[in-house]
Amino acid sequence: MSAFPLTRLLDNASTIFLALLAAFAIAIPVLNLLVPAGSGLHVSTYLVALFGKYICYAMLALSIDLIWGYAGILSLGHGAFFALGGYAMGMYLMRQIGARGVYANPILPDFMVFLNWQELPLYWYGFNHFAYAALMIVLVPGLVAFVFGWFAFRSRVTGVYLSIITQAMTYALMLGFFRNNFGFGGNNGLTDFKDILGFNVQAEGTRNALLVVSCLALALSFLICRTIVTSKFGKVLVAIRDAEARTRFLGYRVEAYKLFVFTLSACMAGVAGALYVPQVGIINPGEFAPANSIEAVIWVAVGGRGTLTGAVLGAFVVNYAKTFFTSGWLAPYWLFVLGGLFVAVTLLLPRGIVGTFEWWHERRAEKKITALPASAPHAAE
Amino acid sequence: MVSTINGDANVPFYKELGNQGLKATDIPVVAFSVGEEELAGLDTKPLLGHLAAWNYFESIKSPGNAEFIKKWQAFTKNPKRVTNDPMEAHVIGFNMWVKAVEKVKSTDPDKVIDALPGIEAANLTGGTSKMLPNHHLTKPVFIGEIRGDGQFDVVWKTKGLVPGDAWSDFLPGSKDLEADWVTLKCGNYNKVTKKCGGHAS
Amino acid sequence: MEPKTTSALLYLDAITVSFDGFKALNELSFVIEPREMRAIIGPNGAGKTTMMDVITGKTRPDSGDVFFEQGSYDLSKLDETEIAELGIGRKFQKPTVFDMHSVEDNLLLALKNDRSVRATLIWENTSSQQNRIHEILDTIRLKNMRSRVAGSLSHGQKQWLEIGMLLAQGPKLLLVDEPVAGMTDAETLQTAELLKDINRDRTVIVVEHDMAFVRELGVKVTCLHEGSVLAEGTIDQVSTNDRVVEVYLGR
Amino acid sequence: MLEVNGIDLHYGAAQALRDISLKAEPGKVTCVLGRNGVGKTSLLRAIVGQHPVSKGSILLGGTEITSLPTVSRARSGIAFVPQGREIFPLLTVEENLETGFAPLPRDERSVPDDVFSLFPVLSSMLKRRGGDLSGGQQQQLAIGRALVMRPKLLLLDEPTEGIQPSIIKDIGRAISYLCGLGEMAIVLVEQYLDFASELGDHFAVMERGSIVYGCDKSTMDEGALKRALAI
Amino acid sequence: MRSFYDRIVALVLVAGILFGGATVARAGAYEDALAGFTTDSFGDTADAIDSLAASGDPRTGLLLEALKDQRLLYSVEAKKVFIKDQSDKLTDAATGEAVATPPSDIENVRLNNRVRGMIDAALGSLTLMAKEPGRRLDAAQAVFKSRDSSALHNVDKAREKETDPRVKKALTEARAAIILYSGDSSSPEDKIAAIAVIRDRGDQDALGLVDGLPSDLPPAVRQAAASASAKIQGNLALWSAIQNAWYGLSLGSVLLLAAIGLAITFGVMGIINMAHGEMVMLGAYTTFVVQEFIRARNPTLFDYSLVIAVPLAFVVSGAVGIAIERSIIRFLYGRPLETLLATWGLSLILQQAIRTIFGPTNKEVGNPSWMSGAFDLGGITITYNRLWIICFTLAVFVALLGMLRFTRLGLEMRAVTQNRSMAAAMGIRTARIDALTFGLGSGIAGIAGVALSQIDNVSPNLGQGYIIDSFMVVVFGGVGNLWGTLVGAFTLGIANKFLEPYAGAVLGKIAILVLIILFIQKRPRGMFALKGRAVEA
Repeated sequence: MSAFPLTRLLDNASTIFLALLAAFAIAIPVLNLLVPAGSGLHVSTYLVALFGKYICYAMLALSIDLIWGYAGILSLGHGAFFALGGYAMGMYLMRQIGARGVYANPILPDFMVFLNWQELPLYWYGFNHFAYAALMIVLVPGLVAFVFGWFAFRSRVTGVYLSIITQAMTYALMLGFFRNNFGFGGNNGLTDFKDILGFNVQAEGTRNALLVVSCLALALSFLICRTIVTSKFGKVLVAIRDAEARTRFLGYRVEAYKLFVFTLSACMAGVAGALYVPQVGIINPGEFAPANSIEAVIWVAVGGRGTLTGAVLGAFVVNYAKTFFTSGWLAPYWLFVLGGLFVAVTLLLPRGIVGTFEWWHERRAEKKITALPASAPHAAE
Repeated sequence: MVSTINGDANVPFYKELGNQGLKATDIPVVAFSVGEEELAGLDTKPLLGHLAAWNYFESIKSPGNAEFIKKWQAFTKNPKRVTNDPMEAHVIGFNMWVKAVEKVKSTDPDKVIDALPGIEAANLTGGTSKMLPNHHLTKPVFIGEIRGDGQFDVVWKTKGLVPGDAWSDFLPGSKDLEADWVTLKCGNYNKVTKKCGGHAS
Repeated sequence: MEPKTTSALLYLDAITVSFDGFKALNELSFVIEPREMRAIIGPNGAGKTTMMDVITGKTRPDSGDVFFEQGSYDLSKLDETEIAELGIGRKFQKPTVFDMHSVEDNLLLALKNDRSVRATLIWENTSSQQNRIHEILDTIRLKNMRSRVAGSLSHGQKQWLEIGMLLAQGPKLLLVDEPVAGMTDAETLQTAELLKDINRDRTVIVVEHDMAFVRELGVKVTCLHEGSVLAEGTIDQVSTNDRVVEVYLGR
Repeated sequence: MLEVNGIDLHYGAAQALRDISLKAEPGKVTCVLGRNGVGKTSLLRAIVGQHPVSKGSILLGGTEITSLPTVSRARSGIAFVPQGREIFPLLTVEENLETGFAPLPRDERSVPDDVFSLFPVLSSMLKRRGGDLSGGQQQQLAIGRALVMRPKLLLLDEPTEGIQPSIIKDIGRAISYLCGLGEMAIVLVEQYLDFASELGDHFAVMERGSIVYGCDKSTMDEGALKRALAI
Repeated sequence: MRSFYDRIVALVLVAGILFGGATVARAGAYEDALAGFTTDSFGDTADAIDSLAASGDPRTGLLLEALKDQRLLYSVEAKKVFIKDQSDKLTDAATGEAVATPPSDIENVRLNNRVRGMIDAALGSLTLMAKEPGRRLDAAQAVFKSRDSSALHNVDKAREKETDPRVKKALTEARAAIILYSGDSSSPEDKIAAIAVIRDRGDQDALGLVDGLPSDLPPAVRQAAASASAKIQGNLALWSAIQNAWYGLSLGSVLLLAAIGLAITFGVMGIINMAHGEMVMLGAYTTFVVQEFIRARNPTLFDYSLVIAVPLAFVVSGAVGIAIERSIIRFLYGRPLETLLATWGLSLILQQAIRTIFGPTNKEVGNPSWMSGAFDLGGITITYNRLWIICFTLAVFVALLGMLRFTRLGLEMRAVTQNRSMAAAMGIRTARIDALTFGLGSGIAGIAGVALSQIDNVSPNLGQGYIIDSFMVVVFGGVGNLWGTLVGAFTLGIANKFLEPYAGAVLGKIAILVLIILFIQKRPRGMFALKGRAVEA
C-alpha cells in the first residue's frame, strides 16, 4: 500500500503518453535542425512553431479536463486564463524590445508612444525581469480564478449557471482589453517581439527550445494532474462531481476543493498561454473571445473528458483538423466541420475517443468475467 | 458632427440617425470610416448628403477603377458587390510590394521594407501613388456625400495627390516630430531636440 | 453565538420554516439527550424531512433556535460542512452513494479523517484505515462487493452502504431517514440491532414509517403533525393517544 | 382486459422479470404482492411501456400492445398511478386533473364527478399547486388524475406507501367503488397483505422476478399466501 | 458653415416672399434659369435655384420638387432639362411637353447639402402661406433658424393670418428669435418678452439662443437671459433623465425580445440553446428575403413587408427549431452541458450556412414608412421604430404568457417540462410537445429577428451579439419565470443606459456584466426564483 508514488501515478496509458511526448520533444528538434532541408524527413520551422502551438493547446485542454472531467465544473471562460498568462508573457516580451521598437523608446512600448502616453503605467513595472513575469504568469490567472471562484463556489453557483457566468467573465475581460486606455495595446494587442531571455524569438534554435520547454511543461502538468486525480483529493473531486450535496454532508468543504482545483487549473492555463505567445508572436483581445474557450472545451470532449490523455489527444486531433481545413480550398467548410464535430461528439461519442476506448476495453474484460457461470442474477429495480 | 465609428457599428448608427430625422442639411455627419461596404446594409435615402472622407470612392470614374470593379464583382460572383477604400489600399499596397520584391529579388521582410520608399504604383482614381520615406503614401483626398443608392458623390477633392504625414503638424505633442526611414531611420525624430525616440525619452 | 444552558445534545426551540406561506415546520420544539435514541413518526408532510434539513444546515429556519452539544453550537448559523464536522451524520431517505466510486472508496471518503484540501492531497493509505474499512464492510455485509462500483449495487445494498458510511464517519449524532425501506423482515431486524448497537455510544434520531420497526427499537417516540410535535412518549403511549389516532391512524 | 403472457425484462445484464403471466378483468382487482425489490414495479413499467420487455407479449382488450410506446398505451386506455405519485408540482390541482384530458376527444373533456365525490379534498384545493399538497392529498390527486382519462385499465403502484391510515381507508373505499362500477380492470401492486386482501379478487405473489404463488379470492388460502410472501 | 447656410436660406426666403408674392413675373427668367442645371456644377445649380426662386414663375415649385427628389434630368448636348414624373414619364421642363425619346446623354442633376438646403429654403419661402400647415411649419422653422431681421415683416403678416396653433407658435418663436438678435431696433422690453417666448420653448436651440446673446445688452435683458438659461438647463436635465429612461426602455425591449424565446427553451425546458442567436438571425434574414421579394415584384407592398415577415420568420425559425430538436436535442435531455456544446456547434453551422448562401456582408433591410422617422414628446425625440419595437415586444410577451396559461398546448407543455415520463403515461404526446415547445421558443426568436433587423445590421454574426446578453437576462430574471425575464430585461436595459453617461458604453457594459456575476452569487436562481416545495418535489 505504501508503494504509493510511481505505481499510482503511472498507469500504462500515462507511461505510454509520457514516452511519446518525450520522443516527440526529441525528434522534432532533431528533424528540424539536423536533417537537411531537402530531405523528406526534414521538419520545417513552420511545423515546429505549429506543433509548439498544439502543445500549448494541449496544456489548456488538460487544465479544462481537470476541472470539467473530474470536478464537473464546465468553464466556458478558460481561454481568459490562457490569455492572461499570454499577456503577462507578452508584457515581458514587449519590455525586451527596448529601444528597437518602431519609435525607439527604451521604456514605452510602441503603442504607448503612439497613444502619447508619458510614462509606463505602474502595472507594467517589473515585467522587464523574467522572474517577475514568470511569477505573474502564474499569479494573475490564479488570482483572477481565485477571486471569481471564491464568489461563485461560496454561493454554490453550479452547472450551467457557472458555465454562463464564466462566459460572461471572459466576455467582460475581452471588452476591457479591447480598450486602449487599459494599457495593453487595445485592439492590436502586443506584438513585434524580438527576444526572449536574450534569444531571438524568430530564430530556429529558439523555436525548437520553446517547443521542448512546452513539452516539458505539458509533461509536468500531466504529472500534476495525475497526482491530483489519483490522490484522495481526486476521489473527493469525483464525489463532488457526482453527488455534491452528499459530499458536503460528509463534512467536506466542497467550495474549498473546487476553489483549489479551479485556481490550479487557471494557473496551468496561464502557463500554457505564456508559452503560446512567443511561439505565435502575438497576443490580442481576440484570445478572450468566448468562442475560443468553447472551442477548447470541444477538444476535451473529443478526446474524452475525465481521461487526461484524452484531453491532450483531443487538442491535437481537433487542431490538426483545423490546420488541415483552414489552409486550403476547404477553408469555407471548416466551420461546418467544427460545428459538426461538436454535434457528432456529443451525440455519438459522449465518452470521447479515449473514453470510448477505455469503456470498450472494460466491457471486454467484464464479459470475460460474466462468461463464468458463477454470478447470480439480481433484480434491479 | 464628426464620426469616428468603425466597421459594422456604423449600420445601427446610421439607421438611428436616419430615424431621428437628423438631416444632412441640419447637421451633416462627416465619417472617417464609413464606406460603400457598410452602406450596403442600409437604406441610404434618409442619409442623403452625409459625408465621408476617403482616398477612394467606387463612384469615381477612371478606367482602372472600372476594371477593378468588374474583376471584383466577377471574383465574388456578385454583380452587386461594392468596392471601398481599404480594398483600393490593398491593391496599391500589394502592387508596391510586388515591385519592391522585384527590385530586391527577395521576400525577406527587412529587405522589402528598405526597398519600398520611392516605389510608385497606380491607384484606382487615375493617379500614381508613391511610397514616401515615412512609409506613408501619396493619395488624393475626396469628400463624398451619401447618395440614395448607397454610393458616394464626390463633392470636394484635393487638387493633386496629398503626401501622407506620420505626425500632425498642429498637435502640441507631435508637431515637432517627423518620420523618416530612409535617411534618419527613425519613426519619431524630434526636429527641435534633434533626437530620435520621441518626447517621452 | 450565545451559549445556551441545557443538558441536551440537540435542542430545538420554536422552529418555523415556511415555503411560500406554507408552514413546513410550525414552532417545532423538542430536545434529544446525549446517548438517546429517538424515533420520529408522523404522516407525510408532517415536516420530518424539513426538520432533518434544519438540523443539518440544508435549510435555514425562519425563526427559532437549534443548539447542539449542551447549547454550545447554534446550528442555524452554520452550513452543512461545519455541522457535519461537528459530528452530525445523515442518511438520506433515498440512498445517495457515490455511484462512480467503489464500495471501498465510498467508505474511505466517509472515514473520520482530516477533511482539508491539504490533507487529502498528501493522504496515504494506512493499515488502521484499511482495518476500519474491513470492519465496516463486515458489518454491512458488503465484503465481497468491496471493489464493485457503488452504482451497480441494488437498492438494499445501497441502503446498507450508506449506513456503513455513517458508521465510518463516526458522528456523535446520527440522523437516519427511513433506513429499512426496501428491506426484508430479517434485514429490518438486523438494521434495528445495528442501530441499537450504534446507540451504545452515539445519539441516534430515526425517522420511519414502519411501526413494527419502531416498536422493535423500543425507544421514545415523537409524533409530528403539520410541522409541530403532536405527541411524545413510548410507542404504546403514542399509539393510544387520541389525537394521534385521529390524525394518523384514522377513525 | 389485460393479458400478460410470459414476459421477461432486463436492465442491462440483470434480469428483473422472468416469464411473468398475469390477467386482469373488468370489475375485478388483481393484486400483485411481494416485498420490495422483487420486480413489482418492473412489471408495471413493462405494462405501461416505460421499459421494453425482452420476451413475451402484452395484450389490452385483445389487441397486442407489446411494442407500443407509453403514450399510445395511455391513449388506448391504460392509466397509471405511480409509486411516489409524480404529481406535476408547478401545475395547480385543476391543471393536474386536466392533463388527463389528453387521450379524450374534445367533447368529452371534463373531470368526472366521481373524482370529487371520492376525494372531496380536491375540490377545495383546485387552485393550489400540486407540489404544495401533502403526500396523502397528492396520492388522491394522482388517482383522480388517472380517473379523468376514463381508463379501461387502472394500475396502482403501492398507493398506501407513506400515507397516513385515514387516507389509506379513503383510497380503499375508492378502489372498491371503482371496482363495483364494473367498467375498468384494476391492478393493485402492494407490499402489505392486509390492504390488498380486503380488495383483491385475484392474487399473485412475486419473488425474484417470478410469480411464485397465485390464487383467487374464492380459493385463497391465507396461510399459503403468507408463506409465499414470507420465504 | 452654419451661419452661411442660414444666410442663404434667409436670402432665398426673403426673395421668394418678395417676388413670389408679386404678380409681375419676369418673362423668360424661368427658361433662362434652366440653363444653370445643365452644367453639372453645384455653383451653377445654386445660382439657377436662386434665379428660379426670384422668377416667381408658377412652375418653379414643381421643378424644385422634382430636383429635390432627384427626378430632374439634363442633357448637355440638347441643353435641355427634363422632369421625370412618378411614372417615369419625361416632360421638357421648359415647354412642358412630353418627351418620347430622350437624348442619349441624359443624366440626373446632382445635389449636395448646400443645394439641398437651398431647395428646402426656396420651397419653404414659396410655401410660407401654403395651404398645407406642415409646409408652413417648415417655413416658420427655417426663419427661426435664420433669425434674419428682414423677414420680420413677413412673419408678422403670416402670424396674423395663421390659424393652426402649432404653426402660430413656431411663427411666434421665429419672431422672438429675430427680435432677440435684431441689433438695436427693438426695445429692452421687447427683448425680455422675446426671451420669455424662447425660454418656454426650452430646448437646445432655445438654450443656444439665450446663451449666445451679445454681452453689450442692457443689464435687465442680460439678467432675463441668464435666468432663462438656468431654467432651460434645469428643464433639459430633467428631459435628459427622461431620455435615458426611454433609451433604457428601448434597450430593455430589445433585450427582452432577444431573451424571450430563450426564456422558453432555457427557462422552461432547461435546454441551453447556444444557437438561439442564430434563430434570431434567421428571422432577420427572412425579413431580408421578404423585402427583396417585395422590391422585385410589388414595391407598393413594402410597408407591409414586416407584417408579412413576422409570421414567415416564426415559421422559418420555428421549423428549424423543430428540426434541431428532433434531430439532436431530444437525444440529450438531462445532459445540459452536452446540449450546450452540440447547440454551439449548430450555431457555427447555421452561421456558415447563411454566409455561404447570402455572403458575409451586411444585407439591406429597410424601415417601412410607419417605422421611419420620429416625433417629439416634450423635450425628447421618440423614433417610431423603437416605439414599435417596445409595443411589439410587449405584445409578443402577453401573447406567449396567455398561450402558456390558457391553451391546451400550454398546459401540455408545462406538464411535459415538469415530468416527461408521467406526462407520457397521461397520454400526452411528449415527443411532439417537446418539439413544439422548442419550436415555439425558436419561432419567437425568429420574430425577434424581424424586429431587430430594423435597428441592427443583418449579417451572419447578428445572433452572436445577442446570445450572452440573452442568457444574462434569463438568468438574472430567474429561470422558469417569464415575468422575471420581463423585469430582468428592463432592469438591465435601464441600468445600462443610466451607467453609460458616467462610464461610457463599453465600461458600462463591463460594469453590468460584473454586477450580474455578483448578483448571481447572491441569488443564484435569479431575481424571481421559484421557491417552495413545489420546486423540489
